[in-house]
Amino acid sequence: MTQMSIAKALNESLRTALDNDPKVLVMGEDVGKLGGVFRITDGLQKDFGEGRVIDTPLAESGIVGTAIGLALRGYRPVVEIQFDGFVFPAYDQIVTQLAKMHARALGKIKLPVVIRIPYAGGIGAVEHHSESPEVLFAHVPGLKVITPSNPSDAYWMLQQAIECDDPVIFFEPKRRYWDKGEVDTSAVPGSPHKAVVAQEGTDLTLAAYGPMVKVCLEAAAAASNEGRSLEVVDLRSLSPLDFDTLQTSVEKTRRLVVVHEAPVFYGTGAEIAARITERCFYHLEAPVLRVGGFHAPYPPARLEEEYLPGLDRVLDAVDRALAF
Amino acid sequence: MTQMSIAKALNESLRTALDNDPKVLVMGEDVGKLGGVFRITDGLQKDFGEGRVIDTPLAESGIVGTAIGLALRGYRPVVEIQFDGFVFPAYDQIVTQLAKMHARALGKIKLPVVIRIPYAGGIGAVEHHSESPEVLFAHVPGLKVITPSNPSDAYWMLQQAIECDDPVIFFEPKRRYWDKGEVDTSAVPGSPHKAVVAQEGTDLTLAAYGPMVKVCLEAAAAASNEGRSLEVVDLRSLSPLDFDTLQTSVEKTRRLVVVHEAPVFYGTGAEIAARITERCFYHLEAPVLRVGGFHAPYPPARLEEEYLPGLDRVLDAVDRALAF
Amino acid sequence: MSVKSTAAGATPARSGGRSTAAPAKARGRTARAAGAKRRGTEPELVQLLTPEGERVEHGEYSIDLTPEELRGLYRDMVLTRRFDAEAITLQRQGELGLWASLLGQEAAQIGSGRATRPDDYVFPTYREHGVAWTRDVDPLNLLGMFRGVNHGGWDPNENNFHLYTIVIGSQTLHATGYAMGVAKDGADSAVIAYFGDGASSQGDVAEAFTFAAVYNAPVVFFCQNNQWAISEPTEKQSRVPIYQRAAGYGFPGVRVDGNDVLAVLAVTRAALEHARSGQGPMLVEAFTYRMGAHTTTDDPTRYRADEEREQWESKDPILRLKTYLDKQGLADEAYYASIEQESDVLAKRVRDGVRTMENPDTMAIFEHVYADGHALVDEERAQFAEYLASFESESESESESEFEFESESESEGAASGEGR
Amino acid sequence: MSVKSTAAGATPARSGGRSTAAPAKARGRTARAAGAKRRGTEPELVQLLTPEGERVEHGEYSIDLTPEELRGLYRDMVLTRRFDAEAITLQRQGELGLWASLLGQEAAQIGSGRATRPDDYVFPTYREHGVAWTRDVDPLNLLGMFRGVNHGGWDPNENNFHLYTIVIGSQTLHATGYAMGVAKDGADSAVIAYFGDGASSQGDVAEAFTFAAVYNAPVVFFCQNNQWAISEPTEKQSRVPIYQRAAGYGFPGVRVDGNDVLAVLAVTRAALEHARSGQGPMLVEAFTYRMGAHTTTDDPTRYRADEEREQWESKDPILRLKTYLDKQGLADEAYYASIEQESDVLAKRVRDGVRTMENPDTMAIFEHVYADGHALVDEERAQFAEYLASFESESESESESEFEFESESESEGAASGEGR
Ligand SMILES: Cc1ncc(C[n+]2csc(CCOP(=O)(O)OP(=O)(O)O)c2C)c(N)n1
Ligand SMILES: Cc1ncc(C[n+]2csc(CCOP(=O)(O)OP(=O)(O)O)c2C)c(N)n1
Ligand SMILES: [Mg+2]
Ligand SMILES: [Mg+2]
Repeated sequence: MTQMSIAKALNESLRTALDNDPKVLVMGEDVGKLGGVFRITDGLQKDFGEGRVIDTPLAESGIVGTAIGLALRGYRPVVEIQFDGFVFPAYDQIVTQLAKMHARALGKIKLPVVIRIPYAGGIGAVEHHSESPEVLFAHVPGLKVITPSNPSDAYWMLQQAIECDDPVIFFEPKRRYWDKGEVDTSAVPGSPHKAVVAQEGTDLTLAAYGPMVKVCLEAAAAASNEGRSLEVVDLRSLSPLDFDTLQTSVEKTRRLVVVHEAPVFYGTGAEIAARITERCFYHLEAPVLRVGGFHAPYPPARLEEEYLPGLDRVLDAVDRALAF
Repeated sequence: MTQMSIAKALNESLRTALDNDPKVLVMGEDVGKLGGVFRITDGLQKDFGEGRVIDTPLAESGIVGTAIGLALRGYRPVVEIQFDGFVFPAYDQIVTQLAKMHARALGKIKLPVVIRIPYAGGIGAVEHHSESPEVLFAHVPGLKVITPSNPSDAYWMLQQAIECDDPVIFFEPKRRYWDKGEVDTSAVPGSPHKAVVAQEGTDLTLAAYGPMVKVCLEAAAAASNEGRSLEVVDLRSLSPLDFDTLQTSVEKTRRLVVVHEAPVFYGTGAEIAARITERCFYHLEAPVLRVGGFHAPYPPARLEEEYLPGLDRVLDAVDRALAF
Repeated sequence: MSVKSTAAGATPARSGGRSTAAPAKARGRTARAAGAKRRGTEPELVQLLTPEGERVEHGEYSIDLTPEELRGLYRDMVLTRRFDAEAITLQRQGELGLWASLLGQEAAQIGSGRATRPDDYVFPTYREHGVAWTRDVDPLNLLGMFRGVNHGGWDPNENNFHLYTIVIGSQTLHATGYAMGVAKDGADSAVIAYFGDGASSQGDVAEAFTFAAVYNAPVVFFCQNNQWAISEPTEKQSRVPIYQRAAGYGFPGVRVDGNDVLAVLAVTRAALEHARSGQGPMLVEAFTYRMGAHTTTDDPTRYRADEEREQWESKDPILRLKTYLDKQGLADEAYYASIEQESDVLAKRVRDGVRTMENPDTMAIFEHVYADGHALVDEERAQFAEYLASFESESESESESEFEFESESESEGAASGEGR
Repeated sequence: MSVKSTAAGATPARSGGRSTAAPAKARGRTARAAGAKRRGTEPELVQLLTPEGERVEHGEYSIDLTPEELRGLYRDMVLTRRFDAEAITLQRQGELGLWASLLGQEAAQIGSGRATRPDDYVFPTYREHGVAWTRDVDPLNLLGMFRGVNHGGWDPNENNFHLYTIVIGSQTLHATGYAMGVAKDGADSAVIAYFGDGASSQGDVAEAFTFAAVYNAPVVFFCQNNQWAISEPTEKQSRVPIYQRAAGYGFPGVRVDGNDVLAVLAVTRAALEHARSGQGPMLVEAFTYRMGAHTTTDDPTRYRADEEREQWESKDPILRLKTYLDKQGLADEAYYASIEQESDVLAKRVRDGVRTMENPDTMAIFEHVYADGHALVDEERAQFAEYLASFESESESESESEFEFESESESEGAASGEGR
């Protein structure tokens, strides 16, 4: 058990993977000497060489496209996309090739490629550096989409993503990179696709993932001061999505609020609301409410505090749900 | 009033737009002499010249990127993407530039670009020619997304898309191209963003758009033989989405089934289910059910009849909804 | 201040019109003269066999084949063409949904395919039926996607022949990545990526050039310039010959007469050797012609003149080699008859094979979406099986297939515990 | 069979190592000799003013400026650098969230910017503060996005200077499309698209080259090769000089000493004239150096040696022109003092301007998402205003801003009937 930040946990996780399996490669823009703009790959090129930790040309489609080719040759590339907003030049290769090639070959080839994307806002950045495009990947059959909210999950889920024989989009909550927590690097982790109850409660369920888990835990703490018992579910995986754990929670609490940074309209919360309503129709005392981004581009940094779902907006939704 | 196919209506609509406004351009792969692979641009280059109807290099990002530049210069490009599966190389230009540039300029420039995409399945094609990627655009703030289901809407909604000062993704239900209907080219059309009740009914609402409207109308006809009265709402617009019309319908029928070809998981139906449940929580007698594609790549042609939502699957969902 | 000449030796041609291609063709033919200078400002075609079937020498590329080898190339081309013709017929008969014919491109495909070694790896587009042939891929494998029973489905590693890629240009990056892996492994194999003249405009192809150059990857980019991308002539993609693009990325490019199987073989061999020997990528542009329609749904009369096609008939790659064989007395009627007979056998095998190709089981929709399983796929599979079963029980007629669904769904569900 | 020489005149350099760039620099300096051959196989830098401030002639590119013009260029560069330095300071003080410094690239930007005419159109990246200066864009406009109050927000048509584009390479296609429009309009203006050495790897840039060539669009592609893309040296993007890429697309490319404002001006003028006169696109590679960090958040000591930077200090573009002015007696101390004073005024204006820059109103989140309105945006705006108002009424303290929200929301809502 060591105390470390998410950034450090990811770095350790990559280091372990590079150590364990000579087929694992790390590739992306500035991942070498610089160690990536967030230093997640810090020191890896020094220790594993330019053949394993590869600075690529500035071309995201090229990065993912060649990663696919390397996977076909038996490698397990872990690709870093520098920021959420820069994944789109690679979108074609991801949804049309990476996601579908295993099926195209009727299972005869595997595509163990991990695409790491630091995502979401809260760091005061300029345009394109704070987006939450997760639904654009979770909707696509053939991809798996996971996102840790704490150092332990960061460490283990990245290991699991690299070991998985399917392409995995690995979203990293960049504004939590420096949050610290316990990591037991010798534990036996559960499935990365199971949600966990991060906080037990009885009156209402908050479902969140990645950066919003912390906000929800804070909201639960604040609510408990007012005598309300909120359960917080950390979804961890967006594809597949663990509806069973959510259903169990909602059958108990009878109310659900989903919280994410991405725009609400056609966002991940929609699927959760739709499916949980179907599964728990007779249990729900209130409609599933959603707290998330507006139907507007991510705003300039000076507005993000007001734009991002925070404690107040979560508690406002809790109030509304409880008022039903 | 003339009887014409959707294909013909689109062709006439483009012709009218080219006639009315010298700034309107048609561009894409094979739109010139060939008239496009579906002949939607048939004869236009002959009549308007290579300067107005432009065969482009085979590069979708280039097509959309230069269309943006042309729009900045005051043109109104109407871009044809040859098939749904080929829009992704242009995805970055669409979501990162086209959708956001107006906001980036605080409204000082406008981006009147229409992107026509023949979409969805049912024509027995090879891979990538039958996809339904609409939610990948509807989720993106800054874009408008519309899709006609009949010749009259095809004619008018394309006119309206071209006249609109915002970027519009115009999805054409390719397997309905040859379906005929009345078109009144002198009518005054309503907003392209209003849903219409295509068939009145009282027991349950079917919401659909594009190619699935016809299936839903057939389902309503079949159901009426069994004494069930189904209302069919043709959504027409996915962004914005006309929740008011849907709400009115559902408050009456108290049951809703959404039907689309795209995978259900994080699909357009999720947003509709989530929001209508929120709006009509005390009216709904059953959860909103969804009929759509599976979480799997679009299958080979020999399987598409079983894959695509048809009469039976829609009626099965109607049964299930009515059983609540 | 003036720009007296272009700075980087570019030849800015007039845009529009088909004029740029035509002179190239003409010039191509003049290249017959042995030892013609290769570094002129105008494109020059490497040629070892003239359209009239005369053997000529080339300053840089030479070849020396045995009569068996020459006859082998002839046989390859004839069988490939016959297979192609049969596929067109099958499409007309409704057995295939679509077919992309290679008619006219047999030399480009057989010549380049035969230049590969078994340990080399091939990344085709959707038209490389001839290359597949040289890799011993069962022709029936190629038909599955055109019949609509799968999206490819063969094992790429069986013959080191990747699946067909429909989205234009993507496979050039896969090939480059694969080649980067080959280099990492210290293997001395090479990779060849096929693409078309139209594809040369895709950003992915440019990025493949960049990655291949920067990592010195052992990949040959093989562009079949058949002069058309559906209805668009090559001038809509480039105003200079495509092979010239390579230089700007730092590797050599060469244009070869794509209807001359000997030249294609020689040039591709050299390019693969260049790659294998650690010299990095190379671009080969095979200048050829799409004799038929783009696919069976295309109607070329809408956009190109018959005369163009007729002109190219005189450059037919098979005829050309046959003339040479005849002139040299390397094949006789008996030989041709035997090839003809082999063709008939192949055609029949293909015909029969397609007609008896089974439709996939409905539940195949849910197969191979993931290698490691996915809870939602399992759930949807089970639900759909149940839904289908409800009809079965209503009609009681096809109970066998009902069981099939159920058992399949169960075994898959069990095997596919999510994640690890 | 052998490949004796490369087919298309390519110079396949060894990949890896920084060796390819270094000789280029050295060779650049030898180009001082007037009339040096421009078509050698090695890259050659157009230079009109040596690092030592000596005026040299070039065979193809010449320039003849008045003393005023020369002093103007000096003034431009000094003020631009001062503005840049002030921005860095403001970032350190927390007034800006980020800054991308142009230090070292003043000549490349001022020289090229001053080559444009008012009716030309400029598509910058995110570092073209010097170009913006030449277009009379208020420097304060550039700071908004770095302060986080907007994403740009100026009117591109006011100075024909498009918004900064952050996603690498995209703007080259916008520039090309714009230029296609210029040609359609029969206007004789030109367009210039800025991009970096790193950007040269993006598929979009290659597609821009293709479109520009095919449509003969009047666009100049201006690559500032500052030798770094964040931490990656140019060898990670290309193994040959970037200007050479143009030839493969069918238009001329030229490499100019990017620290020589006279040469940049001369070459860019020629390139723009080339475009205006209907000869189509041209690529200019300005060989320069990023003296500072990539942005204020970057730490270059992690990836490059101090000596490299020191070497380049001796090629400082401002120093170079000053030496020339001094040698020619074109400027005296009084002149320099006046520029210094102007710099101080500019710096103060920028400092004060930034500090008093207002934060956007919260409700600006919902503004300008659409030009023609969108029902959901209206709905969300109204809901959010109500939500915010609920706090106001709780605290009763800021009722003014509450009204602001409401009135804004209403007026917008009314004006934005959806569609047409
Ligand atoms: C990204 C993409 N855009 C469009 C298409 C549709 N399409 C299929 S083949 C083709 C033309 C290809 O031309 P070329 O590269 O010259 O190859 P050829 O068909 O001549 O062999 C087009 C436009 C596609 N498959 N992929
Ligand atoms: C598509 C995309 N990928 C990555 C980035 C992150 N990024 C910002 S600047 C930069 C390097 C750009 O280098 P270059 O083109 O040489 O321009 P310079 O910064 O040197 O002016 C990178 C990788 C981006 N902005 N866009
Ligand atoms: Mg072609
Ligand atoms: Mg740079």
